[in-house]
Amino acid sequence: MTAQVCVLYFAKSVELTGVKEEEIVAVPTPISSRDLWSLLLQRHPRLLLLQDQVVFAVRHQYVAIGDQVVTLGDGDEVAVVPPLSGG
Amino acid sequence: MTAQVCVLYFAKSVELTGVKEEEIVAVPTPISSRDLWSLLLQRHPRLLLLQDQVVFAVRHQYVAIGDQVVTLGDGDEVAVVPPLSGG
Amino acid sequence: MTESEERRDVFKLSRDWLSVQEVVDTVSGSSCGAISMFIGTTREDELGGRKVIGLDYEAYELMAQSEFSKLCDDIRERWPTVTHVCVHHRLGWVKVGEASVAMAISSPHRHDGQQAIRHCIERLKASLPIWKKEVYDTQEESWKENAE
Amino acid sequence: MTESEERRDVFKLSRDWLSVQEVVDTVSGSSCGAISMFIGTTREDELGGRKVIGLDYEAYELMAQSEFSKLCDDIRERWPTVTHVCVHHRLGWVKVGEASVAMAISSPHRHDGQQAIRHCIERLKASLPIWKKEVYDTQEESWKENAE
Repeated sequence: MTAQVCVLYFAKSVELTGVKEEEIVAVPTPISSRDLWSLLLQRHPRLLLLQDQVVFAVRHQYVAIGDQVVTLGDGDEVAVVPPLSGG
Repeated sequence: MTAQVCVLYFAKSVELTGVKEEEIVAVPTPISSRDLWSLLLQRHPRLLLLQDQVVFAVRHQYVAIGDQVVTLGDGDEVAVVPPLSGG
Repeated sequence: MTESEERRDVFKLSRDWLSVQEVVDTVSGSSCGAISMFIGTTREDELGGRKVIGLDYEAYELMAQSEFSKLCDDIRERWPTVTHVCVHHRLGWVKVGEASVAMAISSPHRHDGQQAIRHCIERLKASLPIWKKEVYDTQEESWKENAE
Repeated sequence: MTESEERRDVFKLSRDWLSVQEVVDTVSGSSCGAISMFIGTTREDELGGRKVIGLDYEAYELMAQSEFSKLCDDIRERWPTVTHVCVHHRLGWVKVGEASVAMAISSPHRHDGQQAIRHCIERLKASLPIWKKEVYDTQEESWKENAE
């Protein structure tokens, strides 16, 4: 199975990818968050600079990058979340 | 020695004495704060209702009613301080 | 001017509505990253069928000012990084729902200010010569007493 | 309406100057005797000869709102007496000296609110998807990271 997801970038990850958001048409699902990160790295190799610092937010829920498996549906939002600095 | 002092009343003690301030012309000095309280009680017996609840402020410094001896000078301010309730 | 000369301790007794913005502005400064505040208001309260409609405050004004200075000295001794301290306190009639005290403390980082503001309100209640009586809808009145 | 139905959790992301008075008014109510507040401002800072002139904020807005709701649930679970919670946070350009966040919590008595406001700012920094970069007088910029 694959899903068409909307990937959102924030903060430093916007500068590294040059985009704020993009549609990715055929993301395999279910997929581990680590494999999803590898998939984004293939598209935007400079994201490697954020390796070990980012987490995802999948449908507004934080997901650490690792073994955790996520199931994606068409239209789902996946955000790349660099270290937070609100307040 | 005696001193002429200005006694200030606040809160409940105003209601009990009926005055906000009064000059007392010949207060013995030095005097224990307990004796000073007795002196005020003679003038205003209803102050007895505040017995064990009040302290004095002599020249803006709190003084508990008890053995402590205070030295008064002409024009000194002595305040009767019922339980505080600021804030 | 050195940092310590710039520090402000501002106390105001006011018969008017308290401006929270004015209290905040008083402690603001470009070296302060954090402002901690406390505002005390009169709650709507019922005591044995009587409803509180407001509070009537009085103060020994000159002494309140000097006790406030001691309070600030004490705060600065415990939390030396505290930058500015401002307390506005109402006098006279304060309707239910209105603020009777507004205080703010600024500091470079938030932890000191947050601890200091708690100490500030405790000490204010324990040491400033200020009194309030509750006034009820029955026209009865009762002088209050802060807990130790 | 029961007490719990009346409770307000208000979150606002704003490109304008934050009104402290508006934040206070949002949490005011006749059952609240105490309002605890925290305001975070940008300090004037120098880092290796560069001077910070301001901050540029961005947020994942919809998610920030839902994380704020979780934060409020957590606060109410720990301090059930908390009445209202209001947080206003800036987006976009914030000059040095201006508030980037203003928050207030009301409660019948002060202790719960004072603890809750400390928790609120800690949790906000740890969990709300908001980012800032510092902008220097050299036109350099640097994304910040909150301490754990």
